[in-house]
Amino acid sequence: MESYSLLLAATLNAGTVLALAALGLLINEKAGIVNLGAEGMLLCSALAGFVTVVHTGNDWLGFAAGIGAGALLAAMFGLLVIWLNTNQYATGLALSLFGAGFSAFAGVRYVQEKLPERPHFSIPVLGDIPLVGPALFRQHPLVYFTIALAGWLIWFLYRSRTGLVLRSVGESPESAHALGYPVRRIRLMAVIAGGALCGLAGAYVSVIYTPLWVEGMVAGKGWIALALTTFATWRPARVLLGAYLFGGVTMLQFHLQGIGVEVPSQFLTMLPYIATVVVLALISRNPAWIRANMPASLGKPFYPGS
Amino acid sequence: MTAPRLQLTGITKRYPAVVANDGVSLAVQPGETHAVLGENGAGKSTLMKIIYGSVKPDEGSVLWNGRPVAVRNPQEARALGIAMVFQHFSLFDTLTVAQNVWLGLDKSLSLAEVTARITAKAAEYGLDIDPARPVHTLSVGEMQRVEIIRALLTDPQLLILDEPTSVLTPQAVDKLFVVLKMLASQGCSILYISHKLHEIRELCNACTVLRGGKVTGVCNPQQETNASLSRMMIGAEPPALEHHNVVTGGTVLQVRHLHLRKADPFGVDLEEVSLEVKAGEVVGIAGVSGNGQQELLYALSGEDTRAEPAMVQVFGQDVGRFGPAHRRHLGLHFVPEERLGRGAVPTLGLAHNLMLTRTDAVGRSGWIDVRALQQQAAGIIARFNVKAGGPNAAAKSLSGGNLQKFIVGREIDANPKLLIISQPTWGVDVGAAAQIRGEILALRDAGCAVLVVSEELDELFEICDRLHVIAKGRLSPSVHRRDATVGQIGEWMSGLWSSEIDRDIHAQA
Amino acid sequence: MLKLEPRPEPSRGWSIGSPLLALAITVVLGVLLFLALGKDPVRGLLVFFWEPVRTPYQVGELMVKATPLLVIALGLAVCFRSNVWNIGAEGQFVIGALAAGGVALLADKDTGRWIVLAILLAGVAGGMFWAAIVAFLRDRFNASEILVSLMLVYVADQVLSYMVFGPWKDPAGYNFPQSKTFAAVTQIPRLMAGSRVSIGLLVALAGVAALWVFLFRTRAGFAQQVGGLAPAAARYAGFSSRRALWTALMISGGAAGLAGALEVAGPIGQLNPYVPAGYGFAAIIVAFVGRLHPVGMVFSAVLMSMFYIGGELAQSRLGLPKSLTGVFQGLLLFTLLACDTLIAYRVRWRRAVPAVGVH
Amino acid sequence: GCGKKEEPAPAPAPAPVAAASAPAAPKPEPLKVAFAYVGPVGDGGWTFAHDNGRKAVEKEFGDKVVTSFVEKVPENQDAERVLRDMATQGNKLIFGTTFGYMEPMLKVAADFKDVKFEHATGYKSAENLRAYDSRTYEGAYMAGVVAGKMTKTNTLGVVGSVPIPEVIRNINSFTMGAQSVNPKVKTRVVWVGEWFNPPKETEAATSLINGGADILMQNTDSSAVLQTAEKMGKRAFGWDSDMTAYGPKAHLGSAVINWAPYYISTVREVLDGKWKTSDTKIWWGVKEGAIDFVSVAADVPDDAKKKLDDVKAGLKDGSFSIWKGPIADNTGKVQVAKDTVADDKFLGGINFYVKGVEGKVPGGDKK
Ligand SMILES: Nc1ncnc2c1ncn2[C@@H]1O[C@H](COP(=O)(O)OP(=O)(O)OP(=O)(O)O)[C@@H](O)[C@H]1O
Ligand SMILES: Nc1ncnc2c1ncn2[C@@H]1O[C@H](COP(=O)(O)OP(=O)(O)OP(=O)(O)O)[C@@H](O)[C@H]1O
Ligand SMILES: [Mg+2]
Ligand SMILES: [Mg+2]
Repeated sequence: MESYSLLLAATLNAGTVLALAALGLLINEKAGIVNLGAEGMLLCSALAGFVTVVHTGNDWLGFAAGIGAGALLAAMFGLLVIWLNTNQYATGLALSLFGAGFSAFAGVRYVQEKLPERPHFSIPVLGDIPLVGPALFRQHPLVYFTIALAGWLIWFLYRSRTGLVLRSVGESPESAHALGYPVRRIRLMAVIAGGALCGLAGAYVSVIYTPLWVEGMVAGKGWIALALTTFATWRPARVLLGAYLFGGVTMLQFHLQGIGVEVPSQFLTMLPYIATVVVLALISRNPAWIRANMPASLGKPFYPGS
Repeated sequence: MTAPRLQLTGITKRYPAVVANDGVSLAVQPGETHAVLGENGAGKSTLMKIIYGSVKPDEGSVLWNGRPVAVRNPQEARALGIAMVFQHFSLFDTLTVAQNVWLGLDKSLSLAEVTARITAKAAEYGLDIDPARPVHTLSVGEMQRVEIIRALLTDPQLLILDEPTSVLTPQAVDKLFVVLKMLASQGCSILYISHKLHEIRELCNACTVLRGGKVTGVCNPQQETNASLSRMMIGAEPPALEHHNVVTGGTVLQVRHLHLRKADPFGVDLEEVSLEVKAGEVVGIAGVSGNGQQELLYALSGEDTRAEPAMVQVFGQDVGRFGPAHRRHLGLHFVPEERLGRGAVPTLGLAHNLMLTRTDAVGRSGWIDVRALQQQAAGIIARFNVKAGGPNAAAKSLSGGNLQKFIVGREIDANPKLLIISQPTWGVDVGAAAQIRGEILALRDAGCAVLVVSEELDELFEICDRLHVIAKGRLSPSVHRRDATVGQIGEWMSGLWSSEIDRDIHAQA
Repeated sequence: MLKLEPRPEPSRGWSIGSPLLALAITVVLGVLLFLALGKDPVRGLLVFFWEPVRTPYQVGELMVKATPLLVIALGLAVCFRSNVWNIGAEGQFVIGALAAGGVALLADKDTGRWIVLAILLAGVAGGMFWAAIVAFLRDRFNASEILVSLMLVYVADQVLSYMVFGPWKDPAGYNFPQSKTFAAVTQIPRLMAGSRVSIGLLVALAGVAALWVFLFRTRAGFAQQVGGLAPAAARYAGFSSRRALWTALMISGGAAGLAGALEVAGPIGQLNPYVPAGYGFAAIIVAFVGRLHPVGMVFSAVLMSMFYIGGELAQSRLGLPKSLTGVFQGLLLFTLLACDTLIAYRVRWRRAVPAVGVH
Repeated sequence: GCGKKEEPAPAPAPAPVAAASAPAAPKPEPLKVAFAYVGPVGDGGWTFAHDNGRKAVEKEFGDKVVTSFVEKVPENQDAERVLRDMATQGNKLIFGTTFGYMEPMLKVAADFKDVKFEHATGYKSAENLRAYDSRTYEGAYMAGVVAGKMTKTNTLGVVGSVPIPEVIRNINSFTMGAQSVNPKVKTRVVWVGEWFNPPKETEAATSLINGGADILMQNTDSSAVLQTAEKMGKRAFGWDSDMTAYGPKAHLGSAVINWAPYYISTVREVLDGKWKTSDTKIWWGVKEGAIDFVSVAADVPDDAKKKLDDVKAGLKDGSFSIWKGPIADNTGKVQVAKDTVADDKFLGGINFYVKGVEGKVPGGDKK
């Protein structure tokens, strides 16, 4: 019982990185832009966050640095894709490659650095409830922030006018342009917002989740986050759910090993990826559902007047 | 007299390839319904976009109610009191009517308020619409209503309408005119673009004619004839078509009880569609777009092969499951309404675009003879008088009319036994339209069976021997052209053909 | 303000000039980077661009590294030209290598040279099989090939790991995760003594020619690409999009699998968990930098391989970290993508229209 | 940040492969020593430890040697090229620091007879190639002693990398160390399947702690496991290098590898012309100063510290052997008979868990 409560706690923690990044990517995908550079942004911002905390000792500055790094890279990507009309997929891949190389290159000096000790977080009273307390109320504030963010995004995308404008740009940039919305500027903002959240996720990895810097430390989470948006048919609540599910499956493989389930570890390691493929296939099977939720101009370039 | 509501002076807009507007001046008075007339590419839409702020002019000045303004974007235009309904709707399919309207208004209102206003405005002008419906469930006429309500909710002093009637039934056109006349009587100025001369003569009390980006005339259309307007527009009257009576031959295309569920969630189901086209006749299908034309054409061309084999027959052969290439082998050639992207690959040269439907330059082993391909393209360009940079010019570099001529030419040049052609002259100017219609008739005279799907009744009456109407996925019985009237066909376009009429027609046919 | 003006027709000059300009910009950035790191830029450039081609042996090594990149990129070009976004060539490479390795393990001293052919075919089949999963899920369930092919990379790595830790582990290998070393007869024939260049290079060059013919001189190749350029036009013409999907994935999967076979039965000579070396991902860049043109990809494969080898050399000669390779590759791709804009657009500086107030 | 003092002298004339008789370096020239690493020097683990050994060589011999390295050399076709380039560049002593370089090193060694090759963790040799390794299991055993004393739940957790004999040997030794002071101890193993993946190591560690383990050990290369223990209020060890600083409260001690003694001795052999090959791998441990257990936490009871000292002393003078029978695996089968000391060959092929380790070795039931 206790161990399942802890499994839940670990799941929330593991899912947070994915959720933050995927919610960010969701924002720019809602505006019609696919950014395959997520992995590169996560890596660079993980480094930026780590380096900042090393020098300042302040986690929050580290998060800010991560956000800044993510936003900067996203802006670079956005300028190429939105203003120079380059292929989104290729540019994103280039960003992933560059981010991995650059963070490794620039981070060499920080590999042996250590972060100062940080306090444990616990919500007073609630954190002491048996079973539930440790699972739900002793997490890092960003874990709760992520949940709040998803809630806010639901309101923003489906209730607010600004959110409607954002969606309209991903739906039909031509129409939005004809109505006078600055399509490219909106898309750029969305891309930068997405990059900022990826940046926060990256900083969370290197500052809180595994407080250290080593190259390639994000280990594919950016790619998973990309898969999550499709997986969730571009719905914030489902993104959150998917992230926790994925975090859960990841934890589960160790849990299963721990309780002695005799399956070769390779198969357990494959599990999350196979699960993603299966769910992806099941979800995509219904074109009406996809069509109703997927931004219609996702991945398509838009240049006013051409 | 007060200052004109809108006064344009010396507006010039240059694009890399053309000067779209060349020193255009135009004045619109309060309460005036002002027509802008011109061939394809004359610069009408560009001029409207300049007024609405979505295109910036290179030169020229704009006076609004006597004061100079620079409209930098549509928001500013709306703030001034200018509203526009675009040639191509600027609607968002997955959003609701209210959300679409909301996006076209400027801030400060909540969605609930917008919804209330839509209902009120709709009642005021007799436009019936449900604000909660997603746009993709609407018919084209309803979509236009959304556009118009969106424009009206900004309380415009000037309403710009770019070819609003090309997608409407005659009855819906009448309704629209009622609304527009009401607006004009309240003092709103209207700028109205259309290729349909009789509409302009009925509705408008001023007219500016453009040719090649320049103003070639200003007049009061109510005092002109179609012929005189046409002369101002293209410098001549369109040639009259010669219509021979030809003896029809055997059945070429037979469609029997075609039943097809929609493949696209936003599409239309086809129900019980039956029709027949004989050699040497032109059969037309009228109807407002979005009533199943797309689906029917997909099923006929072979792009959709879900129909039962016997539902579609060509020369008595069951082809329901055959793909487009297979059907072309039997002599069925098809011209789709979308030229760029379907009828032609935008980025490829004209010669390569031939290979979409022609295999003359392809050897037995699948090897392409590039020289032969170029020659073939050059031949079609010459024969059909296509204005293009040569056989290797990219399809997207051609104007719509010229590309249409090339595509029609490509299919006619294949000597089809059955030609199915959709919207043969959509957005094509008067001269080119006449040429294309002439080619269709010549083909018919040579014994080809032709099926034309068009939304323009005038055109169908001009070239068809028999007519059907399609509405809500069902096809009316056929009626001989000489027995059909615009009123009756218009009524049928809303799906109202009673069983009584059915029998009548059958007796006649 | 920077303004892009679409050209009426793509510029031919820039389609050749753009990669050169991109390379030039990358080199300039590289020089700045060397200066910033306090290294002699001339020496840095020599290490990257001259050292790898100084001796015949080194040219050979360049080719050894370029061959799998080129083979995979050729297949990917077909995919990308057909608008099929297979970014999981790495997984297809691994499974191809695994299948080829499985056949190679069957060989013993008495086996004939024909086994080489069997190995290559097995590699092709393996890669095709892995790509077929992607094609099937896309075809049948409409699942995004980007994500599926990517996820299958991770799965392929685990399958390989399972095989070399389990069933195919070398019984005499002290339990290390590796298969037996393949019998000598399975070695892909080398072109000359003293160099590791094998017939794989010839296969790749033949692939270049075949791809050129297929893309630009056959109707099948034309039909294949129309789907990528204008899906509705392909449907109208009667070119099956399903066939294009399957063809694209079979060709690219087969090519990646072939590359895998050439690697395991060539320079590696056994199966181990280190077969996946990132070729599948690098080949995506090769394909784009070569702008999906068969001949262009020959150059970009060599360039990419130069970056790899140059990165190693920069480390042993100049003491620079190896991650420099990734930085350069990323920069090159970025600048190339940006420069490619010049092909379709003219860049104009336009003064912003002075804001006239509206009252 | 590669710690290199200066660039190596320009290479001598390029030697074609066949020309194994590359011009011999004139006497006064420094000995060129090259290292091929599998990971980045900054992995903080395996490669980092080797690079420390390289730096120690530079410090020891000053201008008598010139060292260089290439990091992140994949264990595939690239390895052969890098090694060959090193030989062509005039390096006379080349270290390959991962198992996967075995075959490429054999190939290159055959072409460069005047170059000495040193291969870490392998089992093949040639006239100019020998294998070396360190007895990491001795460190694991000592960690086990501390863990056995300190555990409250009697459940230990190990985050395993990849299930090769070396790692399984370490897990077993860790368990045997713990059982030597606390027979009730059980060990739980979770495999991450990689040497280096901090987030995954974190997740694995979390899962072990959730499953009841209160003391963790790892055979992966990052400090993630220690940090996770620190965060969750449990205890853990450092591995490969002293990791006290990564988790001051959780840290119980670090099992460290020190490659410097072996590297210095090897370079000296080559400089003195005394290097010779060996049929079996040269396997150094506590005795030679290659393995140690350092920075023992203050709260470790004195009897445990005493026991640690005994073990260390016993290993040093050879009076104590960890792998001395009777040793049974966890199915009860006797693997090392009573009073027998397992030889290095046996140790090199261990593929079973000893009694007290839960579960089965992945892929271990296959032959
Ligand atoms: N190169 C061009 N060729 C043709 N038309 C162009 C070109 N550049 C701009 N235009 C037209 O000029 C108008 C204004 O362009 P501009 O880029 O300033 O638009 P914008 O509204 O600022 O764009 P956005 O909404 O993306 O911010 C657009 O409607 C566009 O159609
Ligand atoms: N964004 C653009 N870039 C380049 N050329 C353009 C652009 N927009 C319009 N043009 C060109 O300007 C000319 C005028 O186009 P416009 O759309 O104003 O014509 P129109 O009179 O509205 O024609 P139609 O009757 O077909 O709607 C055409 O030659 C057109 O090709
Ligand atoms: Mg703008
Ligand atoms: Mg127009």
